[in-house]
This record gives sequence, C-alpha cells and structure tokens, in this order.
Amino acid sequence: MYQEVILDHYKHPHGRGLRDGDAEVHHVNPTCGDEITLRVKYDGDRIADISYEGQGCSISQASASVLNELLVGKELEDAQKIQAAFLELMQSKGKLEPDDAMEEILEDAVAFAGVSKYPARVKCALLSWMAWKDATAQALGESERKTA
Amino acid sequence: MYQEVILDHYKHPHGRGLRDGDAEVHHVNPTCGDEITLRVKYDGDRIADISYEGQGCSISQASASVLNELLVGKELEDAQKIQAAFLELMQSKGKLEPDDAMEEILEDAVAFAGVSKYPARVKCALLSWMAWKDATAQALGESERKTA
Amino acid sequence: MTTLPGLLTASDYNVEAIRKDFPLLDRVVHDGKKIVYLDNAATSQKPRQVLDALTEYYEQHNANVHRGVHVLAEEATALYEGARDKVAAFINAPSRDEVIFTKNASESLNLVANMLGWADEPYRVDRETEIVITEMEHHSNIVPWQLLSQRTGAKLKWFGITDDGRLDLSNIEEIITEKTKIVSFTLVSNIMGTINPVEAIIRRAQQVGALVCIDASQAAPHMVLDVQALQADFVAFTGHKMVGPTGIGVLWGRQELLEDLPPFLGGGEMIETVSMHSSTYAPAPHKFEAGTPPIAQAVGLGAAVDYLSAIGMDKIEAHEHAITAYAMKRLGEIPDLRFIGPDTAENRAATISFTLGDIHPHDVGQVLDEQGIAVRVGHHCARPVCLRYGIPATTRASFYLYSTPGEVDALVDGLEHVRNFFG
Amino acid sequence: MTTLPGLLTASDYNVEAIRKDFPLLDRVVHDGKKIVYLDNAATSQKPRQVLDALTEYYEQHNANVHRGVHVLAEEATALYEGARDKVAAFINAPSRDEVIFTKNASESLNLVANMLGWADEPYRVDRETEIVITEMEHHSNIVPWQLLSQRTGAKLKWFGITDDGRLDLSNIEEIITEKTKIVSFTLVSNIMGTINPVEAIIRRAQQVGALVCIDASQAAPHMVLDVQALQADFVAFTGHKMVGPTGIGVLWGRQELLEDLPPFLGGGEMIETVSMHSSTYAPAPHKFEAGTPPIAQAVGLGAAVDYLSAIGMDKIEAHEHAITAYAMKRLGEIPDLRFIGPDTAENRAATISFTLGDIHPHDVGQVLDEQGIAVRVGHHCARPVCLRYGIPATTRASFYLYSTPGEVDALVDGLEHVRNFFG
Ligand SMILES: Cc1ncc(COP(=O)(O)O)c(C=O)c1O
Ligand SMILES: Cc1ncc(COP(=O)(O)O)c(C=O)c1O
Repeated sequence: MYQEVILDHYKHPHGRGLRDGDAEVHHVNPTCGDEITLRVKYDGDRIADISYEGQGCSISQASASVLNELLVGKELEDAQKIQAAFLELMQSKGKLEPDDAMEEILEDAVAFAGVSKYPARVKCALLSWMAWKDATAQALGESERKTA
Repeated sequence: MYQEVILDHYKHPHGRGLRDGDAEVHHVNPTCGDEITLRVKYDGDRIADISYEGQGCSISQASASVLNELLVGKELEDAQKIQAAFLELMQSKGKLEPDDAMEEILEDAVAFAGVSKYPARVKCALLSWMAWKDATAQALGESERKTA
Repeated sequence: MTTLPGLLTASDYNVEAIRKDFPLLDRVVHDGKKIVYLDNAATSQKPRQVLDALTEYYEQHNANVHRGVHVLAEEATALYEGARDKVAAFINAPSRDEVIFTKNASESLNLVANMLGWADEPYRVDRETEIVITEMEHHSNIVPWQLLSQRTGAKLKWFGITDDGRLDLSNIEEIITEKTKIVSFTLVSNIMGTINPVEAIIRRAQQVGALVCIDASQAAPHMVLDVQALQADFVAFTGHKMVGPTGIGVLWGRQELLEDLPPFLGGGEMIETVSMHSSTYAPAPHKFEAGTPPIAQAVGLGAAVDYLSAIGMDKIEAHEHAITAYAMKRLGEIPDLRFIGPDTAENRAATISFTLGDIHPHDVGQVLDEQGIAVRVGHHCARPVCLRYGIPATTRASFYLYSTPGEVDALVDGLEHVRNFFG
Repeated sequence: MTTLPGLLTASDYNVEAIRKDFPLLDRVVHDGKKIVYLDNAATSQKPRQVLDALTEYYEQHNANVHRGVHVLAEEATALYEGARDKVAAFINAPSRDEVIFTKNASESLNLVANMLGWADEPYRVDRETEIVITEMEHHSNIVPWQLLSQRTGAKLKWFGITDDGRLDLSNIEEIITEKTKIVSFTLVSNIMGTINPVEAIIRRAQQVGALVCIDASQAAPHMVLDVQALQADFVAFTGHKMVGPTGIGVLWGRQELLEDLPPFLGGGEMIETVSMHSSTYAPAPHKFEAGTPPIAQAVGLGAAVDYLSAIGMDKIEAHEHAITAYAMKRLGEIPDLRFIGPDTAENRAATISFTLGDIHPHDVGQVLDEQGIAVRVGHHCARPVCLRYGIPATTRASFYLYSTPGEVDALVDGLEHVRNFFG
C-alpha cells in the first residue's frame, strides 16, 4: 500500500499550515487518534485555498497533501466530482482497478487504491476529504450533516 | 428415585393440615414453585406437633410426611441429629450408600438417597426440613438466619 | 407419519437430513435411550455449521476487533461486522447500524429500559409517565420495567390474559394512554405459545405517541421476522434459542432513536474520544457495545441465521405448525390433560404447556426424563401466568425445526406412563 | 536463545509444547509468513483444550441451566456451576458465591458502578461523595465512573502518572478523602505494563472507609491472582485475555457487599419470585446474572483456568518476565525508540508501548504486519495516557505464555525495516 507517490506526499506535503479561510473544521479519527484542522477559502465557487494542520499516519498526511494539490484552484463542482471518485475508490475494498478515466480525474490520488484493501486505514485516507466536505458545507452555508 | 416408600408417603401423607403451633413459617422453592406453610408446637424441648400445608411435587410432599412421622414426639436434640443426617444424605450427590446405622436414624427417610443424585430435586426434598429448622428457631426464640 | 396434515414432504423439508446436522440429537441418556429433546423454548441445539464457524474463528482469525491494523484484527472485524450484516438482513432491518449485539435478550431489554430511564425529553420515563407490559411476559421483560418504575417513579401497567391464553385487549384505551412512554410485550409467549396481535397494540401506541418494544425471543427462531413490517421501535431476541451460541443477543432499534438515546454501559469500543474530564460516544451501534464484544458468538449467530435462511424460515414455520397441530390433537386425547394457553394450533407457536391431573409437573418431567424425553417443568420464567391460572407450574413441550411426529408420539406414550406411575 | 537470563529451561517450561496447543500460532499470513502474534494485551489465542471444551459442551450437554429436571439441564448446570468453582479456586475466592459471570470486564466494572449508584447507605454514591480512579485506566474503567458521576452528581477524581509511567501517589491524602466512596484502579496498565502498588492505595482507602475495585483484566492472565491477599472489595477481569472464549467476564465481590447491594440487570435467573406487582431477588451470584448466562463461555473459561493452572501461573509469570527483560533490552538499543511507561522490567508486565521517532504508529504497525508481525497501534483504549505524554498513539507489543525470544528478535528486525522504509 505504501506507493512511492504516497511516501513522497508524506515526506513533502503540499500546502501544509493554517492560513486564512472562510470556515475551519476539526476532525478526529477516534480509532487511531489522527487529527486534522482544516480551513477552506472560496473565491465564489472556486477553491482559493485549503490549508491544514494535523497529526497522523503517512496515509492521512499524504492524503491531505494530495487533497490540497488536486482541489485548490478547482471549481466546486469539479472538486465534488473528484471527491466522489476518491470516495468510491476508497470504499472499493481493493476491488476497483483504476482505469485511465479515473486516473485522469484522480491523478496522484489513484495511488491510494491499495489502501482500500485495509478497512482500518480507509478512514485515515478519507479524514482530510471528509473535513474538506464539512468545511465547504459550512463555508457555503449549507447545513449538511457531519459525516465523520 | 421414586421408591415405593416415597410414593406411599405422597399418596397418604402423615399429619397434613395446619393445627395450632408456636411458630409458623412459609418457605418457597423459587425454581419450581413448591411451597409449604409449616407450624411447630413444642412441649418444652419435645416436639409436640408439626403441622403443614403446601403444594409441590411428590418428593416435597413425601418428604414433609416423613418429617412429620420421624420428628413428632422426639426431643429437639434427637430431631436435630436426624435433620443433620438427612441433610448429609441429600447433599451426598448419590455417593452415600446408607448403612444400618444411618437407617436406624433415618428410617423411611433413607428412601430419599436416590433423590440426592438429582440436584434440581434435592431442594424439593429439603424444603420441609428447612422450614422445620426455621420454625423451630423462631419458636425457641433463637435468631438463626433463614437458610432457604 | 408422512400423512400428517400440513407436514411438508421430505423433498420440501428433509427433517432427517436436518437432524443429522445436530450432533446433540444423537445423544444417548439413561442407559441407551436416545434423547427426545422437547425443551427448545429454553434453548435450541446447535448445528455442526455453527460449531464449525466458532472453531474456525478461534483457530484462524481470532483477534480483538475494531482497533488493529494487523491482518487478524482486520479479519476478525470483518467477520464480526459481517455477522451484523447477516442479522440485519435476517430481520429486514433498514440499516445494519440498527443492529446492536448484546449478551442475551435480557440485556437487550434492560438496555431499552435504561436508555429510556436516562433519556432526555421526549423519551424520558419519569414519575409523570407510564410503562405498559403484559401479564404473559417472560421475567426478563417484567423485572427491567419494575426496576425502571421503582427508580424513576413511573407507573407500571399491564394487559391481563383471557381464560384461553390470549391477551385481553378489551381495556386497551385505559391501559395505553397519553401518559404511556413505552409499551413492551412479547410477540410469542414462551409459556403458552400464544402469538400476540402486534398490530392492534402498535396502532394504539402510535395514537398516543408511545414507543413500542417487542420481545421476539420466541419468534425470531421460528418465523419470518421483519422489523419493518412489525413497525415497532425496538425488537429484542437471543442467539441461543435460534441455533446460535450462548452469550449473544440482539437489540434492533430505529436509527433516530439510537442516535438520540443515551448510552448504557460505558467503556472501550463505545466511545469516540475520552479525556479524564469527559467523553463523547461513537455512533450507534457501537455506542451501545461497551468492551470487547462477544466476537466469536456474533460470528456463530451469523452462521446460525445463514443456516436457518438456507432452509427457509417460512418452511420452518410450516413444519412447526404441522407438528404443533398434531401434538395438540394427540395431547388433547389424554384424560386429565389441561392446556395452559390456547387450545388450538391457530395463532400459536410450537410451545405447549399443560397440567396433568394433580400430578406435579416436577414429577411429570422427572418420569419423562427417565424415558429420555426432555421437557421443561416449572413456571418458565413467567410466574405471573401460573398465578393467573392458579397453578404452581406447568409441563412444557416445545418443538423446533428438527422435531418429528415420532417425537410427539414418544411424548404421548411417556405421559401415559406418567399417569400409570402416579395413578 | 536458551541462555536468556531468567528464561526457564525447557524441562521447567516447554514453550514449544505450549505453542502446539494453540492452533492459531500456526497461521500463515501475507504469502507464507508465519504469524508472530504480539497483540496479547488485546486478546489472547485459545488452546485446543478450551476449544474442545466448547465443542463438547455444545455436542453433548447443551441445555439451559438452573431450570430443568432433565439430564441435559442437570449436566449443563453442573458444568456451568463447576466453572464457577474453578474460577473461584483460581483467584482464591473465599466462596464460590462471590464469583459473578458477566460478558466481559467492561460489564463487570459497569456492574460495580451501577450497584453503588442504586445502593442505599452506607454505599450510595451521590452528590456528597467522591469517586477516585487513575489517569492510566482503560476506558472501561473510566467511562462507567464518568457516567456514574454525571448521573449522581458525585465528584470524579484521579491519580496522575509520573514521567516514567508510574502512578503518582504523592497527593494520595488529597485524592482519597473521607468523602471517597469508591477507588477503582487497574492492577496492571494495559498500555504501559505498569504494575501498580495495590497496598498503598488499599491502606489509604481503608483508612477513610472507601470501597476498592481492582481492574485485573491485564493481571489475571499473567500472574497469580489472590483476591484475599489483594484485600480489595471487587475484582474484575475478562475471559478472552486469559486463553478463554470471548463473551465471558468475571466480577468477584465480597459476600456481604453482594448481599447488601442492589441488582443491576433484571430478568430470568436473577429472581426469587416474581409477581406483576413486585419481585424478590435470588441470593448472589445469581442476583447479578440476569437471563441465560454465557453458559458455553463459562465452561470454556473453566477449561482456560484449568489450562493455565496446569502450567502454573508462577511459571507463566517468570517466563513472561524473562521475555520482557530481553525485549526491553533489545528494543532499548533501537535509535529513536522511546518507551512510554517504565523503562525497566521491574514491576511491569509483558506489555511494552513505545514510539519510534516521528513515524506514526499506524505506519509502524502496518509495515510490521506486512512482515507477519501483529502488534497493536493506537491509544489502546487508554487515551488519557497518550494525552499525558503528548502523543497521538503508541505501538504496543504484548507477550504471553507462548511468546519466545525468537519473536522478540523478529520484532526488533521488523522495526529496523520500518525505520529504513520511512527513513
Ligand atoms: C486494563 C483493562 N481493563 C478493562 C478491559 C476491558 O475488557 P473487555 O474489553 O473484555 O471488557 C481491558 C481490555 O480491553 C483492559 O486491558
Ligand atoms: C419470551 C422470552 N423473552 C426473553 C427471554 C430471555 O432470553 P435470555 O435468557 O437469552 O436473555 C426468553 C428466554 O429465556 C424468552 O422466552
């Protein structure tokens, strides 16, 4: 499961640190103590920034880095498509072989395909993505329920 | 376990019915609903009467009848010896082969030897004996604890 | 015996093949008598498939659940949670997260009582409110409510029983009122076999906004159980009566309720995060599963529902109904035999209580046992029913998917012997 | 490796023969790697002898207990109550009636908390009184007391932990006061392995007349447990950590207390007599065992204590101590490895937590798992300890009677690999 790409993101995370944002959320993975504080900044429907700080395993750290890399600069609608694809991949229990179309959407995030075989780690990979979803809902004033 | 003697006592109980007494107790075997109300009458240290009324299985009924037959007319000290011997027999889990000495003390009550193999029935056989012990304690003003 | 009315033919329901799955049914007692096991309402026997699932779990996958990244922990978790999926499907639960594993039905029922005792409004049971049960409940659906009533001041009320062993609902409007917070009753009586009219009770409870808890301990093993069709709020049952292991029970509850109601037992597994000052709780079902759960036993229960489903609950029900009808007919022919409970096979399950003249049930049971026939005698943890009928105890024969007409015949012959013995 | 200091020789303690009793230890994972099972503090593996006892129970004797006159019911009752005798002897209980079977240690601890919450004076916990625990408790010995404190208004206090993983008793007179009703603490920490000084705490508790509850979940499997020598009032532990089945726990309590304290769960088995209006309760232990108990699991636990006793708890303790000392030495040589807890083998059990540089424990555990080594990572249901040391989680290796020096070596090699991988 430890693809080179994942280790790279882990060792050299993108966009780490807390910067100005429209909303801030704090998510915890109670089973392992992974934590993330994440802020989103929107410029209309465009994601201007995703900044974060947290502690956790290589998977959760790398995943937050990939999230930042993939989503910052995107329109909300596109970001949601990416998020949906990532969620699908992570819930596939290792049974989904990423094809070219998926790779186009998910880019570096396809490296997490192997993680989906490990139920205990799926939550690590999803932590920052769930936090982003939650923060977005808050920032844009929706009242979605927290899906920790 | 159903010795002839037991069936006889069951069908033709001795001294059944409630008569005048110095103390009355009511004992219940909660696992099967056997119940007995028992009165003792003392004449000094001599057991003048044991009267009882109850519902229950052949074992508990026959045992009360045997109790009455054996103990009425006895001195308390002798009665306690008989009671102790009966208790020992009933707790023997079928491993005690009544000898002549025991038979001399217990008379008809040795027929209950077979019952001691059946843990669920031992309580039935002991119900009236425990009630007698309790009633005696009350009648003679002792403060023994109930041993239901 | 294959001409028994209603009995499925061997091609539809091969009872001899089923019996071969149950090692205990070959047990020989009292010098060579093959056991005739008619104590299924107390507990059922276990098929090889369930025992194998237990052994395989312990030999190949045993680990603690939910907390590990190693392969055994993941396998054990998948098996445990997989059992939850199976049970959810078995009772047609809308969501797997509505299935809580407990140690037995008694814990499930205590869990409901305690949730409500500690709940906030609108669920809170307190001195202004009322609890409704029935006179035909198992002690496990009486005592938790008595305790709750004592500890909260709520008033405990109950439905009585008619002479023929049915719930007396004639005063339903006085029993279930605007003050009623919870109505808890058994779907099938464990002493009389009565199948209770769920709909009438639920309708009234819904009118007044009371929650409904159904004790399905004697139903889940024997009939199709569909919690959505039942429309109750909670449904409790127990593994050991449905060919599963001891040590496992289930509480199903509606999701919104499980979200809103407070936890009962505290500890590992049921928390989200703990500090010395305060804790937050995991979402249901974990909120209600404190400590290491009965992992192997849940896996065993999963194998049990697989086993029952493969045969088909509808077929099991039909088989038992035919056996019951036959047993009622043959038992009814015995002089002095008095049924305690409905005297027809309609709306009743395969549990038959009776008295035999004035021979005490203990004696009936003992003499049957000497012939290798295992029935239960006593108050069957439903003493109020005995009080109601003015009897100290009953003899109870209860059948299951592996029972045969031949076993009914053995019982009838055995009872003849009892009558002669004490006659 | 036979020259390890303190390791018993094969004639005294044949670890290879012991390993053969445990089928799971032959399990092969991840393409041919034989499992190295170092997650014993979470749960232990089970010997063939225990699995056989379970199977034999179900195949030969299965029936419900305490209520029947038939031969199976009598056999099942004798086996179940026989298990109680075995457990009583194992912990040197003055009376078998002081041994209550629960589903796990968590239920045992909740039982104590709830008994006291519903008790009359002098035991009653209420807003005038205080509860004392420690910062190194398992969540199962924290949350029940937090709930009790919230629900009664009693104040919850606790002992802190020193930098080297010991209880800080320096302020014992301020923590345990005249207001203290109950002191509940763990004999052995499940995260740090610390063995706590029982005597000092008991002495102070006795001075002020507080009850003492000991969580022996991590002690009962590993050392001689003598409840009379401990002088506590309650002792809780759990079957699955001591080579027994899941689904069974124990609460030992002093007889007078069990007589005086109120029941917790209500239902069948725990009653003396029931009417719709009120019920009376059976004497202990049955008063606290509502519903069909975990019968097979109790029988399995009986077989487990037989198994452990046949080897000898003193020998198991000595074996584990030698393994622990060796592991501490070898792990201590790894750069960046920091022990969380005592850094010597004295007064500590065979459970070792550590961090490895800034590699997250999840990653440590995963890479070890790929090599077939099963350790636990996380907060081990003792999150306050992680908070105390400012870490999110630890990696924990825990040994048992079947652990070998070779498994310690495998762990050390595995950790080297982890360091290189993330280095
Ligand atoms: C110290 C301690 N206490 C209590 C428990 C709870 O035991 P169980 O999960 O079996 O209820 C555990 C183990 O999980 C433990 O290690
Ligand atoms: C109707 C009913 N409810 C509840 C129970 C309690 O089940 P358990 O003893 O498994 O808790 C039983 C069986 O004993 C029962 O028959």
